[in-house]
Amino acid sequence: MPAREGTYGLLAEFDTPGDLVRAARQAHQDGWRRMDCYTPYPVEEAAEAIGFHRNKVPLLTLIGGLLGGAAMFALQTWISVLAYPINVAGRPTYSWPAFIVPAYEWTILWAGLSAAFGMLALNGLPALYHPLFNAPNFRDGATTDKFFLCLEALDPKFDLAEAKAYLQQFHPNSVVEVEY
Amino acid sequence: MATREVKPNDPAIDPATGEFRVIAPGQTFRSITEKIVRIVLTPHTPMGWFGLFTVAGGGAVMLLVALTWLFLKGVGIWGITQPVAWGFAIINFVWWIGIGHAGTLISAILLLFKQGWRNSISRFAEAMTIFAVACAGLFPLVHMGRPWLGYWLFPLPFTMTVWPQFRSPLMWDVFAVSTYATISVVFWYIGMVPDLATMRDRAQSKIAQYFYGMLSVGWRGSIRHWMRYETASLLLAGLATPLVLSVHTVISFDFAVAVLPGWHTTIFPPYFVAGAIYSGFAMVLTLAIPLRKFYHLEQLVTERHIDNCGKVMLATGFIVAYGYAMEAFMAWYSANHWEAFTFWNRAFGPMGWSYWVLITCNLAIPLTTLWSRKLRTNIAFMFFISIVVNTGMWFERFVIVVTSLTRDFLPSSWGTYRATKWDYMTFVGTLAFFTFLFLLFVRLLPMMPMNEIRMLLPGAKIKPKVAEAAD
Amino acid sequence: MAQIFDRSSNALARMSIVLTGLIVIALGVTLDQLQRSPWVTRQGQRADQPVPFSHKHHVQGLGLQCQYCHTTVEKSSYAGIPPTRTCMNCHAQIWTNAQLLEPVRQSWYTGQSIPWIKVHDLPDYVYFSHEIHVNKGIGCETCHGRVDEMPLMYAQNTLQMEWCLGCHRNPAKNLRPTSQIYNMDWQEPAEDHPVWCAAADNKPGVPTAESVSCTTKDPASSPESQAALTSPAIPVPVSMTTGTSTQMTPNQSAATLEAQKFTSQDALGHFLVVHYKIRTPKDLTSCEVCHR
Amino acid sequence: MSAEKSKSSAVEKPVGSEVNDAKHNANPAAVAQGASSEPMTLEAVRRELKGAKGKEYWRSLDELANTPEFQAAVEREFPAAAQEWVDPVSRRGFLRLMGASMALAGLAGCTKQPDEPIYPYVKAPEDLILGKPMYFATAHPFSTGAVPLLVKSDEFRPIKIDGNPEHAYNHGGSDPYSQGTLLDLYDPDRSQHVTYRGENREWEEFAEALRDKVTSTKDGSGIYFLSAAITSPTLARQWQEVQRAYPKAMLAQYEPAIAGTFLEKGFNVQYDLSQADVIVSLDADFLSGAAYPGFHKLVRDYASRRKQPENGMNRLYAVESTTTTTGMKAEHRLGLRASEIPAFAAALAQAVGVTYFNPPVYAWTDEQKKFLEAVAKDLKANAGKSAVIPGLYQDPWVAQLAMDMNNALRNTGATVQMAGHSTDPGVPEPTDQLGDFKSLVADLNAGRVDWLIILNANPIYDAPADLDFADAFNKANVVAHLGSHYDETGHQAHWHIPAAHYLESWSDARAYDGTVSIVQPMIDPLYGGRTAHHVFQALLNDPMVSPYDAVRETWKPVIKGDFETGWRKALHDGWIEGTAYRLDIVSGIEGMAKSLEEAKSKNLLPAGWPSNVPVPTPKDSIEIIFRPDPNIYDGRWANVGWLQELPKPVTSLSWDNAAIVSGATLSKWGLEEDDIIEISVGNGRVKAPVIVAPGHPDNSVTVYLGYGREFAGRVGSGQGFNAYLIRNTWAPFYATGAIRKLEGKWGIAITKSHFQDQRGATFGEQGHGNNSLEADEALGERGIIRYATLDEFKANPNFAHEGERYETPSRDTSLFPNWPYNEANAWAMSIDMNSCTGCNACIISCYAENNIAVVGKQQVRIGRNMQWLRIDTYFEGDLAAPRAHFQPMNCQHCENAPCEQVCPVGATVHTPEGLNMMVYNRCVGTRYCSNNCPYKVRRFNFLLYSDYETESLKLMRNPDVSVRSRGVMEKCNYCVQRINAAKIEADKENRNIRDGEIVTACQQACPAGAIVFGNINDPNSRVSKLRAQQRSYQVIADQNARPRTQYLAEVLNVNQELEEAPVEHAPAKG
Repeated sequence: MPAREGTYGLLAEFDTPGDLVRAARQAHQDGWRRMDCYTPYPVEEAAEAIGFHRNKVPLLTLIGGLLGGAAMFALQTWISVLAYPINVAGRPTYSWPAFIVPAYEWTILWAGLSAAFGMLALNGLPALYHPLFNAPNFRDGATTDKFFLCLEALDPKFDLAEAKAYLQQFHPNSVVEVEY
Repeated sequence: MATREVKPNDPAIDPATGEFRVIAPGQTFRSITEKIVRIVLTPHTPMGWFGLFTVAGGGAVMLLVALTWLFLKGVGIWGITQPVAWGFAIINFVWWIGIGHAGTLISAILLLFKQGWRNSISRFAEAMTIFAVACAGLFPLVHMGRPWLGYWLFPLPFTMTVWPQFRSPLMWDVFAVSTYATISVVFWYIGMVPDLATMRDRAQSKIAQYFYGMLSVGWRGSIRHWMRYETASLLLAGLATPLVLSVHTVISFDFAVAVLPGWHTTIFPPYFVAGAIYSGFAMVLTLAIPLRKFYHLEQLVTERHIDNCGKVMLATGFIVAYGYAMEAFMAWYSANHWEAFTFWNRAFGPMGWSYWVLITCNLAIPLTTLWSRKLRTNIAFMFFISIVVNTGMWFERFVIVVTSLTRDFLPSSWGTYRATKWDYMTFVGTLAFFTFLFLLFVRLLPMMPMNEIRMLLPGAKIKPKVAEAAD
Repeated sequence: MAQIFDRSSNALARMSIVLTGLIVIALGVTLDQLQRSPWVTRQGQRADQPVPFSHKHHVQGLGLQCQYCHTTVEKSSYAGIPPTRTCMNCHAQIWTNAQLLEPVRQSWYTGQSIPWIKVHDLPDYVYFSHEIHVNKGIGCETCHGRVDEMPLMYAQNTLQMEWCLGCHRNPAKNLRPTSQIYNMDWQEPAEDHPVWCAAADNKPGVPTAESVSCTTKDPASSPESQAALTSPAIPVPVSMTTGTSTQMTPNQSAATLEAQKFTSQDALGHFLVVHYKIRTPKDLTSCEVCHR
Repeated sequence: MSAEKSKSSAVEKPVGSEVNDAKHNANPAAVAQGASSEPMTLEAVRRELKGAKGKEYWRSLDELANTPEFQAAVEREFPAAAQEWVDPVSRRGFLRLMGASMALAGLAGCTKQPDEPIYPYVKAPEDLILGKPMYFATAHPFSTGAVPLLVKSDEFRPIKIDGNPEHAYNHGGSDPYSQGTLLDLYDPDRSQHVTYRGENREWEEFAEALRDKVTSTKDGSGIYFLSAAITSPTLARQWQEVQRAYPKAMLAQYEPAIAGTFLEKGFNVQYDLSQADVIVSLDADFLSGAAYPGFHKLVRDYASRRKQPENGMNRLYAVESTTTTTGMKAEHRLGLRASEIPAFAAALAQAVGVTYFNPPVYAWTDEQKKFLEAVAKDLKANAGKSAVIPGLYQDPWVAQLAMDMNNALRNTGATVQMAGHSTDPGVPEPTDQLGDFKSLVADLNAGRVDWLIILNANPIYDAPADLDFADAFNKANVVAHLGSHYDETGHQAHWHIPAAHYLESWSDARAYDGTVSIVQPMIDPLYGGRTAHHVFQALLNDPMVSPYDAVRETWKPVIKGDFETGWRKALHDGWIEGTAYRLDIVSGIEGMAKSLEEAKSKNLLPAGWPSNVPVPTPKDSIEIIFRPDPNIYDGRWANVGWLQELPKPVTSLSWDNAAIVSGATLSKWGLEEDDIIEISVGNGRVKAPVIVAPGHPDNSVTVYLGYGREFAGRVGSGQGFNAYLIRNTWAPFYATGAIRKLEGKWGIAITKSHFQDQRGATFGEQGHGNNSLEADEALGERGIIRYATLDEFKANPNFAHEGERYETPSRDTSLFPNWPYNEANAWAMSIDMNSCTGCNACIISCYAENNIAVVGKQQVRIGRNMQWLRIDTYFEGDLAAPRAHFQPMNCQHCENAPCEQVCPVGATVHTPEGLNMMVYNRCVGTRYCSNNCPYKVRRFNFLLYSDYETESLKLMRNPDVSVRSRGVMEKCNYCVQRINAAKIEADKENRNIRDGEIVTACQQACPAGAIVFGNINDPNSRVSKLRAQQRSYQVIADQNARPRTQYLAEVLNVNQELEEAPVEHAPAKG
């Protein structure tokens, strides 16, 4: 992506999840959309506050699982029935009960991998560089004990001065401007 | 059952529940973060760590020697023979895999059951799982007569155009174990990402920052990320649960599918799984108890955890006991001579001693004592129990694998089994290797999930405005 | 508390992920190709032989037949490497002081073997029998290629298991009349050059090799091929090597034979499968056929 | 391979070459090379290698082997080896790479082979078809009678030895000894050059020295020969000529296992057990091995009367002093101490009407009395249809009495023929061996011996202890030793001449029935060995006459019609027509008289005849019984790995001999198995491990001869203890001695598990204290051994399938559809437990056919022996007086094979014809199959067992069978290489495989014809018919694995009078 210039957004820091949630809920009611919360642990209320409800991870997982299972079962059947059919212990070449086990394992394997890497992908990770890291107080708090609300510049309502003022009403520890 | 009456002013007790606290009082987000991060980011490593690390490293080298000799000479250097063609290698394999189960169980199943207390022990339990599986995975490979052909067990397009034989439980193992290893690692890593981010942000040195920065793939705690993250972990937990159950079931198929009396038993799957969890929790204790002492983590790994582990062991221990009872019962009730004789031989044959060791270590000692809360919360005793149970579970596998094989269908080809020094070196070697890896983990990675522990703190409670105003 | 990584690192990170994937795939493909490569199979490689013996010269040029040297090909699992004496049969008279033949003469005088390098070298746990293949209608050329056009001998095929199975799973595609075994440029039947075959009702006891007689000229039309059909049953040497020959080895008089016309290898193959009593693919792909 | 075709070539081959080649070369190729100009010879190589020993030796030989000179040399002297490109050497080289080197780890799927050289002949032998074996008839000359053989030869290397199927004496049957001689031929430790005081010399030098010496003596005084028992009529003839030329030259024969027996005197009896309803063995072990004269015929006839119980069968009584398979097979067995047997024989003789003497008074126990009466009664009831067989290692009285009984019972002329009394002696040179040996020693001590020439004997090792031969030995001026190994005697002698193996040289020999076989060479002497023929001939006027000519000379007068034709026929068939002993039909009293005067004339009569039958020693005295070893005989085969590793019958002891006692005696002396005891007889003392043999008489100890070799070779040296040290001329077969417990354990290797059934004790009951746990299980709940008495069988022919655990699941007891086996062939095997006498011939045959590795004592101790086929032995009932059941156990080729299902790589799978195939090169070695095999017949190469170093062994291997490397599972595969060869022939000839066309190695070797292999899709095949019998059952049938190998249940023709407790063919729950 072309390196953007200018302001990424405004970052308000809170001490408690409570404050954050109230602020976020208010902002959302006031029509802010391009915003995000940053917390050291998942705060579900905050997600609801900014109206983030469902995600695509489960779907990916389901698809991955089904594909994995089907692939394995098909492979086994092809090998034992078509590729080189041999009489093993007088068992039928199509010994489906035996084939279930590896197929089952692969269902789980691929479901699991899809879940994990799907999640990362949807989150746009890895993203080693991010404007937020420019904020002086962000890295010290966001992954430890501080709760942030960020109004992004891309939001149509966004205006640096107004936004700053708007955030101040929630009595954050600080409000800082984040550059790209 | 509580043998110890609850004193109102006991700090270890949560007055609300009357149960032990999961986390000792007076912890803040920052304090626990610091506590856990410091262990890793401290400039000077404790001497004790170095000492242990050297010892474990030495053991790992011994393992290397044993395996090198094995490759040069062949599996004949072990005690295996006719008719006992499987020995220590398979015993250790099953044992290690079993150990692994507790990790996944704690992090996955207890997560599904919303057992908050699991949070502070889940991380190193998972680490334990991975290293145990690593040790386990070693054995199926090296126990082969021609290990350099191990890749023939994978369905790959060779010019021979011959393929693996999927009716064999060993093939099932290949997939079960590899899946289990992969999923465990992923689950472990994903769980660690936010904490790695914390490490990144706590780290002072540039190298550390780069190291953890890379590992944490730029995690920044966005709430959207958190939500997807939560879903993913939940799904992984949901997948890991059937997986962990299936893995030891499949392992048990190695025996249950065979025709051998003493192996050919339908009860194996459930009681292998139970046994696995049994030994797994034992191992968790074996690790947790010294750890919390050494790094002063008593506030995070409290007596509550020890106590609960004890309860889980009690429960699974009884399932295992039921398994043994059933074997005995079926031996009589089935009126099947093969079974009857095999059971008789197990208990009273030339290898009978091993059976009684197993009974003592798995049933006699733990199942009588774990009832008492006093003992369950007696750290020293629990440590002892954990060792005992692990021994017992090892002997369970010994009895199943060796004793059954020494005397099977044809009396003419009965035999005996005596392990050689190479067997012991390999086994002890893997123990050392396990410790080695675990020490590295403790030193380099956050051994407790900070983000999950944070949720347990009072500070994480979101109070309505009014209440807030009140205080 | 500033950025740790540069802006570029995001792109870098994603790229490296993709790259890793590609590398893994590439590695797989390479290995898969390697195991079939001539480097492993020696396919098409000319070994450094003590004497640069030219099959082309001896077969095409002089018209020697295969069996003149490889005497036991029909009787034994080994086709047989000619003893020095066989070389000396001629080279006692001709090329008596050619430098090339020095090793041969050495061998003859000292009584020491000529140390040839094995060109068609199966793994030693593979038990291959020339006699059964030759007697069931697999021509030399099918496996060894146009030996008559090889100045220096090399392996035409990989001789790998998948290659063997290729034929054992469907023998029909390579079968030819036993009379054509030694024919180096045997043409699969086609519209423009069909083959007529007549099956003698092969009663048990009659070797399957003699149960079919074929010709490339329409037996109905050409009288001289009638002659061919009634000619003696022993393979006529000339016909073995001179590929163009229409000479065949019938095992009884043409009168009793109902010649059948074939215009495709497939049809001919299946006809021969029946009359040579070729075992089923199930039998032919069973492990003990080649491994003991 | 049709016998005719192959054997026709056998005719010219050795002859043709012989005629035009002085060095009696076994093939023309080599002859031709004789002409070629001065090349490197193996002699040169040997010189080069002088000093190098053992492994080192073969290493350096390996290096050498790559030089073209060596190749040429090898090719010249035995072209077989030159055929690198078909010889499995390179194959093994490759397998070794594959197996033993990690270098290939990454590549094993697409292994790059090293360049393999081809060494074609320079001049190919005319009728050699590479890849097609040839078959030559010959015979194994053995002191108890030659064994007619048909030898399979691959490119002129003998690679398999079997009985001559067309020979009237053994009908193709053989025995462990004969089978083992193959490995003896290729033994890398055979002596390789003539030496004089340790320095290499040429044979000619010796011959010259000897000849000069002897001629200088004029009359041969001072020239002494000490020879092993002479088995060759030609050799006997040559000796007689020598004696004619030098009357004072002396010959002593000494063969430790023969000296003092009735055989040495030529006492020659022929039995026809096919006519005998009742057989009584007086310490005669005629069922367990060739050590008993006429073994092959005896077993065959014995078995022939047990194959169809419904048509009546014979009954065998055995009275014996040590546990043998004969006694174990007997319906009724009485264990007596050796010294009691003459007295018992006397009592029995009297009971059946031999009256010319008074049996010694002796306090027989009631049991013994009862037994005696019953036997006597049965004998009289079956007069003329019975046979009494005397033990070879018993007092001559027993033989005499046995003959008298046979006469009195009018068996003579019917089941028994006294050939020896009226026509030829049983051995070419009858003599009193011990007597001669004594006088030889006397002469030695008196300094009368100038030259002592020892022929194929090893007296330093095996001379009777009391003669102190080693000392007397040094009193001779010159001692020459002709022997296959540089053995104990070789080390002491001045001259040592390597002896040619019988497969390397011309000779002749008589089978026990007298039929003469020509012994013809299969291969050039590997190490330029010579024979006794050469030695004697060297002293005669025409010293250059080769053994070949000598042998022809001998039989010229005998062979009728045109000699050349007759001679070729003899070589082709393997025997000379009409040379069998003439059996004069005399019987009864006249027979007795006749035999008596014969005996008198030949002074065969035992000491003290006619009245003093030897009196048994006191019951509490300890008797030491000497027997030749069932595997290595008198020690001559100590270096044959196959025979060393072979578990001995009854005791399953391998790699050692031991002091064998009864359980009661063991506990009485306060010993445990494997304890070390000291046995002393006279002045001799030996340390021996003690083991128990069920049914062994109390207060007596059996020791096998032949062990404790000092210079046997890499395999045999130092195994076991030397029992000759306590064996004296005055008591060659059994002596009273003493034992003393010593400290420590010996570390014996016993291959079968043996526990006492103490299960009852576990629960406070007393249990079947003295039963074998294994047997109680096998005969009990598990139904592994099933048998009935004749009466029970007649009452219920289906006994083998009745009773709940005996039932065989029906074909549709399966979750899956049955796999169709509708090919032309479906292979299967039937093993007749009634015929099997547990002689082990099949096992050694299997070794040779399938290139099975020898693993060594330590590996056997921990249970890793590689035999594909084993004889399971179960001792039923009280271990003090058990009955044994022998069960040959090899891969059962289950249709629902448990092993196959669990193999992750499909290395063991089923063929369309129902073989359970093991694909070695696919095996990765998880050993799961072995665990899951109910019969535990799979064998695993835990280490690198196959020998890739030793050159000579490479020549021996069967080129049609892969040599298995380390980490690979292996097992019996019904000799699939033979099946495939037959299939190719049949396919070429456009026909089905004939019944009996394919014979497995074990079947081929079995002298009792107990094993039958064939096609069960052909209802008329022998195997189908056998399996159709009601007695045919599957072992462990209830597992529904559907084994293709089935067993015919035993039927015992017991004598009700002696049947104490009703036989438990269906015993109570164990």
